[in-house]
Parts: sequence; structure tokens; C-alpha cells
Amino acid sequence: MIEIAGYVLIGIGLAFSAIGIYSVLFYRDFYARVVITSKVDTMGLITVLFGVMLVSGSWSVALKLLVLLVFDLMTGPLATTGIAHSAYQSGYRIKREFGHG
Amino acid sequence: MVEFLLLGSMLVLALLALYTGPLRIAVIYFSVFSLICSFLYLYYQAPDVAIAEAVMGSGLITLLYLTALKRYRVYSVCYTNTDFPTVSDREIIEGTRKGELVREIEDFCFARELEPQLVFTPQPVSEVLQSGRHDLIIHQTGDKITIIGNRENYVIDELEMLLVLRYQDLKVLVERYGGSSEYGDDYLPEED
Amino acid sequence: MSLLVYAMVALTVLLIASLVRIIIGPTIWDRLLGMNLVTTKIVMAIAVLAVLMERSFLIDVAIVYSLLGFIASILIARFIEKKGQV
Amino acid sequence: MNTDSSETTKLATLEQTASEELISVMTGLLYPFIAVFGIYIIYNGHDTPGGGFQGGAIMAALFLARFIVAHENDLEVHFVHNLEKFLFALLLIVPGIFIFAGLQMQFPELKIPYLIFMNFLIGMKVALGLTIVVYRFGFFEGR
Amino acid sequence: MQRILNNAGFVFLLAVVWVILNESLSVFMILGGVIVGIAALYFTNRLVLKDDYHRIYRVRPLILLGYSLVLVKEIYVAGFHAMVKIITRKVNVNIVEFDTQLKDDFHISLLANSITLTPGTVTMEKSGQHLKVIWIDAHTDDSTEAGREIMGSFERLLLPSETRLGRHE
Amino acid sequence: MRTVIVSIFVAFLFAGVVFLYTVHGDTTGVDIASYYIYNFAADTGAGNAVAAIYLNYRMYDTIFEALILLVSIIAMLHFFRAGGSK
Repeated sequence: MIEIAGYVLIGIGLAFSAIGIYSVLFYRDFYARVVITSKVDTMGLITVLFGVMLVSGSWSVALKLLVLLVFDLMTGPLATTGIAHSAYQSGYRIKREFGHG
Repeated sequence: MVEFLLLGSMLVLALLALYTGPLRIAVIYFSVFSLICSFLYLYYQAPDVAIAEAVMGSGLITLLYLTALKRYRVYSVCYTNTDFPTVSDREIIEGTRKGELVREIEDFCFARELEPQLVFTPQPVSEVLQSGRHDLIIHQTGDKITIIGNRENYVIDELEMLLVLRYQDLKVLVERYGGSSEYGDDYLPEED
Repeated sequence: MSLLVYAMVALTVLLIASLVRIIIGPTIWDRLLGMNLVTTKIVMAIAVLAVLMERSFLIDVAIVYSLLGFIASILIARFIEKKGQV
Repeated sequence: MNTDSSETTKLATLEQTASEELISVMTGLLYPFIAVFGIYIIYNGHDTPGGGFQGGAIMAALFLARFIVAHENDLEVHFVHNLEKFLFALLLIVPGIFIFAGLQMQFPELKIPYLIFMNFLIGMKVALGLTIVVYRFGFFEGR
Repeated sequence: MQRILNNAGFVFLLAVVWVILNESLSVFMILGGVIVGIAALYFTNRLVLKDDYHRIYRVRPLILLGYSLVLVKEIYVAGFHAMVKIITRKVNVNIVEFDTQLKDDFHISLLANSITLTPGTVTMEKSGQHLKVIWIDAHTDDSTEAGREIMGSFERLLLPSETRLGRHE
Repeated sequence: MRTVIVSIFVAFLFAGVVFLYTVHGDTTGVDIASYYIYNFAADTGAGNAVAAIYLNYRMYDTIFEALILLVSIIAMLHFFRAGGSK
């Protein structure tokens, strides 16, 4: 029973990732792609790792996967922030910005 | 199935890393190559090598390559277009005539041992000029394309010769402004 | 356990689909985004592979990627931001 | 400690531009975790995959992560270099005594401590060496 | 002695990580975890960070636990909200700037990181208390309202941690 | 023209890799390898065959690798001495 739930979670996570990759491939605006990528990373990864935890069926492996998940949640945003900041700082702009009026 | 797909993509990435012009992009290809390589080591049950490859490929190799690349001068090109709220990358990917122009400028930079770095903004030209970050500005309004560069920039004369010869149908205009220290005081193109 | 094999195949297809963004991406930041995507897919695939082969030490490699994978993209991004300084 | 003043707490030693605050703070949070993981890889090298070289490379990657956010070269190269030479001498002596002089046959219960100790030696040596490489390349050539 | 007591929480955390990584719960492992944790913290304080770890990264552990649960919940709620917008292609990307009320640097970084983790928003820059955020669903141009809408629940959760820390030390 | 040549080359390489993988076996029946595989746990007490080999059977290998690292770092310190911040 728990295994089946795990398989279902893995499938849902893969579906999240597939939607994300579809939109990353077919959106034409760069900053939209940045935002969508962060979404794919977090949701797909969390769901798939929870599913794998349920499938594995042992506490030690599940805790190790939890440590992996926590580390990834700590470092994942850093890369996205670095990329977005680099693009903005180099002069890649969008037209309407509320901050600049 | 899994291994065939990954081996094939490794081949493609290795050849791309060999044949790309901008070397920073080749560094990225190589990084992804080492990612997939590490996963295949795991798949073939050699986890020792996989850990070593993961640590090396994810950080140390990148630093060494980037330090080596520092010898190249980065030549930043800015593509502005005030007509659209967001600049789509359609001009660059698909084989339009304007895309060819941008590609031509990139190839031109490679021949002079400069690393071109493309940036798209929808800002007006005066703001781009005031920021002072860019060496060359390609400005498009409607059909007209203006290329703006510094007067002290020795590359721009050769570029004008090249563009006048090959791109007569695109209404290309080359403008200059003077003084390397003060941007935009001499010259501001008229907005329309 | 055999269902996990299909998950592996699906992850591989997704990985190759995100390689497309690396190859065609017009600017260098698009390629960095694609690199992030590939890293995440590899982490997922290693986790699935560890459960599939019942070897828990394979997760170590995934932890290496989740701890140190951000270094490469931040280095390259800052290299461009500073116009050629590491 | 009085912290209710309006000023924010800063990382004292790391000079940083405004853009790098987030990265420097979160990387600082990660340092001890990377260190613990490197020690884990070295310590379990005789039993599970990993070992001296891999763990040492992880510790060197810690210093690489520090190179991203720190702007001053404060590595005492000559001290580190002498330490590495000393470790190399130790690396010659220990297996010389244990394997080639035949202690291995007399004390079989020392086999596993020997493996762990050797892994730690190799790990420290690789970490110091790669750290010197990273800092030299980064600060002398890159900046 | 005082310094060891100050670091006790982090040593405990590192020992837990060590035990989980080794996958064995014996007395030897737990003692080894404590020793490795003290060694790693000493190494970090003296050689890498050159500052006291517990002085920069101060947070109430219980609040952090509840915060992470709320974070996962928020990721899913905002994720389904953003998913609909992405599929129907009704995105309106924009860049907004706002200030936060938090004062501690670590708390602001935690807030910025969780803004990035939440689908639909990515932190681009942090300078002091000022955050610059890319927003996929920009429907307001008021700075305070955008800030309230993006980081409302996280900020409300983190504020008591900060005030209590300030009173205790 | 160049892209055509490169793509034909890629196709040939890919076919070659697949061919080598499917046809060529990966067994090399050497006596010493099988000896190491069957006896490493009793001889050295290690659980990981790689550690047993590089720390016991092939100790010289490890020592000279460490020597190579040391020598390369000495050379690097020597050549980078001119011009630097410290």
C-alpha cells in the first residue's frame, strides 16, 4: 500500500517536471523561464524524493534522502539567484518595471 | 535504453564543446558532460570514480578553465528594441536576416579574438548609453537598424566596411560617439 | 521494483529534453538554467537508482551534487557579470 | 549581548558588494555541513565508496566555496606547504612500518585502524594541495 | 566552556547529520558524531568563517521546524496556483522591490531563499533590508502591497524568533 | 558543409559506440584480478576492494601519486611567484 502511494508520488513529480520543462522550452521570455525553472526544481524534486522515500521502505534510507532534500533546498535557490542577478546586472531588462516608474 | 540515450548525448555534448566558438559556452557544455559522465559511472557500478568525477567536475575544473579564459577580452554587445515589452529570442534562433546580422557580428568578434556577449533590452538607447557597460549597441526601430559604437573603438571601422558590403537590404546605419570616459554626452540618437 | 525502471527512462527523457535548452539557448544564462535543470534531474535519477539497486551509499553522490552543484553556475554567472574577472 | 539596535549583523571578515550578501550568508551556513560530509567520506572510505582522494577534494571544494565570497587572500601558503611536506613524510613512514616491515602479519586487528589512518593522511594531503591550487589560480591569475 | 555551550545546538545538529549519514545508531557513532561536530565547528570558526558561527546564525529551533513545514505547504499551494497560470499562458512577469521589517541578516537571507523556493517568485538581489524580486503574476505596482502579498506569511513566522532572541541575549 | 561533415562523423561515432557495447564482451580473465577479488577481505580487512588495492596491494602507486601532487604544487609555487597580491 505504501509502495503504491510512493509510485503515485513519483509519477506526479515526474509530471510536474515534464510541465516545467515544456514551458522552459517554449516560453519566449527569459525572466519567465527563470521563474518557471525555480518552480520545476522545487516541486518536482520534493515530490519525487518523497515518493522514493515511501518506496524504499527503510528508515535509514528515508532519513538519508531527507538530508539530501534539506541540503538541496538550502543550495538550490543560490544558483537561481546568481543567474538572475547576473543577467539583470549585465543589462538584460524587461520593459515595464514598477520600481523604476 | 537509458545508457544508449546518455551515451549519445555525451557524444553530442563532447563534440559541441569542441566546436563552439564562445569558450565560456564550451565550459558549460563540458560541465554538463561531466555530470552525465558521473551518472554513467554510477550506472556501471563504479561509485568511487563517480564521487571523484562529481567533485572535480562540479567545481574545481570550472575555476581552472575560467581562469584560463580570463586572457580573452569580453566584448559586450547590446541589442535594444523599444517596440516590444519583452524581447523574444526569435530573432536569434530562427534563420531570419536580422539573426544572420547578429551572428555575423559574433563571428566578426571571434576573428578579432574577442569574446562577444549578447544582451537584449527593451530600454531606450539613451539609458543604455548612460549605463556605460556595453561596447557595441544594436538599435532597432521598425525596419531601421542602427549600430552605435565608441569613436575610439578601433573595431568599428572594419565592421562598417563589412556591413555595408553584405547587408545593403537591411538599412544598416553606423553611428559613433566620442570620448571613452563620458558616455552619451556627445551623441544621443533621436527617438521616434 | 520494476516500475522504477520506467521512472529511470522517464527521467532520462526529461534530461535530454532539458539538454535542448542548453544547446539552443540564445544567451549564456539560458544555458546555465539548463545546467541547473540537468543537475536536478541527475539528483533525482541517482535517488531512484539507489533504491532500484538497493545500495544506499549511492545517495552520497547525490549529496555531493546537492551540496556543491551551485558552485559551478555561480562561478560562471559571476564571470560574465564582472566582464571576465573570476 | 545587545542586539536590539537597528543595525543588522554583518559577517565581520568578509568584504562584500551588495549583490553577494545572500550568497555569502547562505554559503557560510553550509561550511560545517560540507566539512562533516567530507569527514564522513574519508572515514568510511575503507568500507563504502569514497576514500582519501574524494574526501580531500570535497574539503578543497569547501575552500573553493569560500573563494567565491571572500575577497582577500589570507592563506598562509608556506605553512600549508610545509605541513603538506610533513604529511608526505608521514605517508612514507606509516606504510613502511606497517606493510613492508611485516607488522601486518603479527597484529591483524590493526588492519582497519591502519586503513582509516591512511585515508585521513591522504585526505588531508589532497585537501591542502588542492586548496593551494585553487587559491593560487584564483587570486593570482583570476583577480 | 561557555563557547561550547553556545554551540550546543549546532553540535547536536551536526551529530544528527553524522548518525544519519552513517546509518547506524550505536553509542560509538553518537559519540563520534559529537566529536566530529565539535571538530567541524572549530574548523569553521577558526579557519574558514573567522567568526563565531553561533553569533551569525541565530534562530529558534522550534520556530525553524514550524517554518519548514509552512514552507513545504506554501510551495505546494503556490505551485498549483502558478501551474494554472503557466499552462494557460497568463503570465505577467515583472520586477518589484520592497523592504522587509526583519533586521537580522540571517533571517533576511532565509526569507529571500524561501521566496525563491516558492513557485512564482525569484529573489534577484538583497542589499540590507531591501529585496528585488521577479514576480510571475504581477498585478499591483504598490511596493508595500507587493511585499505583503509575496512574503506575508514567512515574515510573520520569522518576526517572533527575532524579537525573542533580542530579549534573551 | 562543415556541419554536414561533423554530423556524419557524430553518427559514425555513435554507431561505433553502440557496436562496441553490444558485440564486445567485458571479461578479461586474468589470474591476479580474480585473486584480488576473492581474497581482499581476508588479506586486508577492508570492505571496499578499491581501498584494499590502493592502500595495501598497490601501495607504491599511492605514494608516487602523492609525490606527483607535491611536485606539481612545488612547481606551481615556483612559477607563480612573480606578480601577485601576496
